Amino acid sequence: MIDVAAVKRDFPILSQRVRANRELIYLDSAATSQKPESVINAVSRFYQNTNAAIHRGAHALAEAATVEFESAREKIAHFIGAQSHEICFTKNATESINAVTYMFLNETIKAQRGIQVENPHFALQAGDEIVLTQMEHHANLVPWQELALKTGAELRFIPLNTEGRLDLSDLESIINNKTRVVSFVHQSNFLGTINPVNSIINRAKQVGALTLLDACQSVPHLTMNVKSIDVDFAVFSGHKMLGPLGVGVLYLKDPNSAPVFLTGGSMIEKVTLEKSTYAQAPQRFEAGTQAAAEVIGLAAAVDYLEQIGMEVIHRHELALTKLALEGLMQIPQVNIIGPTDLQERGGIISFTLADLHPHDVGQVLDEQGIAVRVGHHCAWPICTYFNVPATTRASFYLYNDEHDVEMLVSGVTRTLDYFGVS
Amino acid sequence: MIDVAAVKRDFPILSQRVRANRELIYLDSAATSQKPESVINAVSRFYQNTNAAIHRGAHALAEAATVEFESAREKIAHFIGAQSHEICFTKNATESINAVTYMFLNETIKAQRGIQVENPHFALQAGDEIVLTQMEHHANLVPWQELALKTGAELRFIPLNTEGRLDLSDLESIINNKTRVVSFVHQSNFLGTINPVNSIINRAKQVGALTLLDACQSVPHLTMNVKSIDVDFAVFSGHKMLGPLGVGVLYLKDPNSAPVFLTGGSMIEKVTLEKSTYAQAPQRFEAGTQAAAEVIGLAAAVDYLEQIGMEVIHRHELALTKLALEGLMQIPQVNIIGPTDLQERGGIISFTLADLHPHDVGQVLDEQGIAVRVGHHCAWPICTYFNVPATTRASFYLYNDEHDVEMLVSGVTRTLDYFGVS
Amino acid sequence: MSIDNLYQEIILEHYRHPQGKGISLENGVEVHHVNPSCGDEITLRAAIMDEKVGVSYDNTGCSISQASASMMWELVHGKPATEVLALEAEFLALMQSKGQGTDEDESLSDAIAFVGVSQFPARVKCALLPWMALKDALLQNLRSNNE
Amino acid sequence: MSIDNLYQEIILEHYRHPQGKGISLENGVEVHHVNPSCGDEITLRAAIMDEKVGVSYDNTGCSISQASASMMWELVHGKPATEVLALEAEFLALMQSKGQGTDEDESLSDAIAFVGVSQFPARVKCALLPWMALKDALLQNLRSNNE
Ligand SMILES: Cc1ncc(COP(=O)(O)O)c(C=O)c1O
Ligand SMILES: Cc1ncc(COP(=O)(O)O)c(C=O)c1O
Repeated sequence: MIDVAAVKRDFPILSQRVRANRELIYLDSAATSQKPESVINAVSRFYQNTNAAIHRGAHALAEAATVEFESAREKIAHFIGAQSHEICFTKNATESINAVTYMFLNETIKAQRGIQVENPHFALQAGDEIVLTQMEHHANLVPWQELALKTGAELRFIPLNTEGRLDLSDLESIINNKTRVVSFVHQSNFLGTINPVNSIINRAKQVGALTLLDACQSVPHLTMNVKSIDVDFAVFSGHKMLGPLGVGVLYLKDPNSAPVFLTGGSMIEKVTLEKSTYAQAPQRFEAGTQAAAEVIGLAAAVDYLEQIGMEVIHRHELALTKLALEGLMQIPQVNIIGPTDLQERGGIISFTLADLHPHDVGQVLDEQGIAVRVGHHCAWPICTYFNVPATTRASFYLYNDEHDVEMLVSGVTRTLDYFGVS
Repeated sequence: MIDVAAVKRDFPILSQRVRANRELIYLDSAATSQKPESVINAVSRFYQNTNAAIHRGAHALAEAATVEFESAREKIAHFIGAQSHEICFTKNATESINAVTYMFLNETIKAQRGIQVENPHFALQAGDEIVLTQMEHHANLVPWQELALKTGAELRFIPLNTEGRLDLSDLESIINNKTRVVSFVHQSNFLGTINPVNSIINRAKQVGALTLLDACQSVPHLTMNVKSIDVDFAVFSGHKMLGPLGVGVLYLKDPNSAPVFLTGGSMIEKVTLEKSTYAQAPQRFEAGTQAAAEVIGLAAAVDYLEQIGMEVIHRHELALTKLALEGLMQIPQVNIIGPTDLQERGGIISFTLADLHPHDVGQVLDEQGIAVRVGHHCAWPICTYFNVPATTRASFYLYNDEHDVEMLVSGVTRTLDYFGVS
Repeated sequence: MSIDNLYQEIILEHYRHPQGKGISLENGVEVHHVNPSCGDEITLRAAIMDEKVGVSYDNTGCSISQASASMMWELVHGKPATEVLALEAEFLALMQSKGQGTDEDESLSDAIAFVGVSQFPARVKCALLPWMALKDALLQNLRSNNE
Repeated sequence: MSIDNLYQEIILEHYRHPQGKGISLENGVEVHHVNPSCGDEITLRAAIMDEKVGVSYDNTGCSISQASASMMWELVHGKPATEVLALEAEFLALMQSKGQGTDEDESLSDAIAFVGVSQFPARVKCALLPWMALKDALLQNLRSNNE
């Protein structure tokens, strides 16, 4: 059980009033989460006491900053069951995915030019296949489209069904001997669906394909262990799990055999004008001055989450989701896009309301202090599949409670009234 | 004139005591600058009052966050004489440079595969030349080495002379009709040299080459206007100019004709499973959730700098540099690596001390509370040229004063004593 | 800044009963514009015949973008091209006025109601979408006439 | 945590008068290790003859890395390979002890002086550089002997 009242007090923004002095009901955590005081303070304190360039100086501040940064790395790695050197920091999950697609591009080009490659697994050939799903966030779709275009590899998709789940019936043919990499989302940020990670990864392993898990909506909300799912890459963003903006994570199962992506200072071993050699992981993937304050803030966020417990958080969100689904489904004009039961889903609910445009729905909810997200939620192909221009999306986190859900449900009814829809 | 005592009070970290209760003398601003309270507070306040996903929501917080973010962009753009849509945010200058090198790579590959390119200027051919200088930071060297390797283009270098300046005598042959891009540093982070930007850019224009200016050590320290130097790209990092970590800038003269680099959410126009089209600048270059708090913090840093005035800051640093050069050069065991006069230089001084290793020099200075940087300063080829394994580097900023310089000079003498060198 | 400023009666009226919707024009330049953040789309065809502008459009989107297209159509269809471009500039100024209106905004007749939208930064793009499409189509018309 | 803990007399002594410096060994595996953050470098050649380790090295770098190489040479040259690997493990443990030392550190004889370095995280890598090079070279020796 979460003492939500106590939790809310830890988040300064949640006591704010918005629009015409409304209580803020924040139901947009799938876009970005709010930050507890402890995270905000961890960032400020770093600048007030420790700020210096890490891994680069022998002076006292640089030493202290490096130690803080590396213990933050250890804590964050541990949170997903990884070892320190297996995670590297990026600016967001989008960069993490691009890093992997560019690793493939770089090795492919080197192989084509007859340059020695670091790892032949990453060198693609025309006709090789990349498997995604039909429910990917643009971050896990567009970079692969670019890669396919530049390498001649082909994209294949595990399709959706009308319930908003993956249809695995053709999995054996979609993931086949031509498949080189399978990249898919753990929990959909649009539908709330939690995908069957093991079935997909097992099939990928059968054909020797590398796997990437987009864990943006799972690491913040449930217990996740990269070792037990045995994935090759996993990505997530700090800002969706109570951490600061500007820090993402890329987990690599075998970091020292992965090609480099961004190059420059701090990731090198030795440099001459003509040629450079590169450091071991994780430095190998961290070119330039790192966002140390943000990484340290993210470690404070992990502390906060662990103190409450990821199991507890997941159960709490499911309870709210149950309540919200029940409430919304009693309104005849509501159409839920995504699973309507609690099996394998998390606390994200997308819906349409009569033929009102979600932008208008969101506006009237906002007038009542209720912050939801409207649009295609960076997963346009899902809209296309369900033939809706956009949806309204509510998403829950540890600081939401039953009252927030009730406000949402009554807010939706009031929206129908506002536009005179009956 | 800067009232340094007042300035120091604005920077919480500078009142700290380090090691055996020593006053902190921070002379490592070329690595990263310290942050005034106003910047630290701008970041915290964003999380306390406004935090939400920008450009993505219709709710009150998202609206406010977007407005704050875009006015921060406007202020930062204006600071370098650019228009808003001509700058995009990255995580650091290193990413900014990689963005440009990957734009070249992407267009080169597309051209090779017969795919329509966005801008043929970016498509390289084997034998095309890329011109850098011998004094580049690894961030402006290694990405170009990678690009050359993958495209068959060749690197050429404007050489150093023993004074630590560029030798332009062969400029006409180094930058020639085969040159496609010229990328160089404005102020060297190792030597303190300020390079003749106009001569180099003019020559590049004569041959139709694109130009990139690494302004990491100039934007924080002097008045710089991208329009008057008429450069195609400029890069710098927020953390070196009083701003937060985790935000860099890429200026593009002609942003809408530049190919994309990172792809994903928020940078698209329309997405289907098979194909996507991309938004106009600056969104086009800002994939994924942006570091809004850091960008807003950087705008607060610009406010702070503008309030004092960039001319004033530059003159202040030169006065300190004069004092430091005079003081250090009176110690016979000191060997300055870089210009020893004040012509075309900034407040960065590298030196060696007898045959003591800089790591040892830095350690003894640190014991006295003096934070300097030791090593190759991410510009290893300069060490190679001057045949030193590393140097000790002191760098000044608006919060340093004569007392700091005196401490440095006496600290160096004490270091000689400690190791019994006479 | 109540949403009643946003959803003024005349806007909701146009939203419920859009004018000129449906691609009826046979010739002209066709453009397709999208608001990537919310997915609003408009296909617009415009031609200039005897100096007069002919417009037809089809669209999906929120009440604001639909009402804006409808009022725009009423306002510009059959007007001289120069006048239409001036109206477009005026409407843009209105949308940037942050609720203040402009000196010349009477020329926009009913579309003045959109002054309320200009107080909601996230919705300004919705209102501008049809106008941006129109401007694009007109400029393409003028360019091809000059060739 | 005064730097006098770091620069103990015996360390400065080895720095001023390094033992075994210069590549004298004719055969063996040669490795080159670098500390990228400060530019310290060591070239080390090691061979195993009659179960005994032969080492020679050349290096540039700070007092800590030079003294460490010198003391390492004194400690391991001519010792059985298994003992040398155990010493390497012991030295690594000492460097990770944050100034606490370890239970078995007498085996390191003079090199115990490096316990002071373990309080300065930024210098730990300097002290470890020669040992990492040695370990690398020895493991390569052992691997090629097994082939
Ligand atoms: C001249 C120069 N270029 C590039 C960089 C790289 O900046 P960053 O580490 O912030 O990416 C630096 C600073 O380290 C620099 O001084
Ligand atoms: C499932 C999923 N993948 C990827 C992303 C991209 O994350 P970011 O914008 O932090 O890079 C998001 C969030 O927007 C997401 O929900």
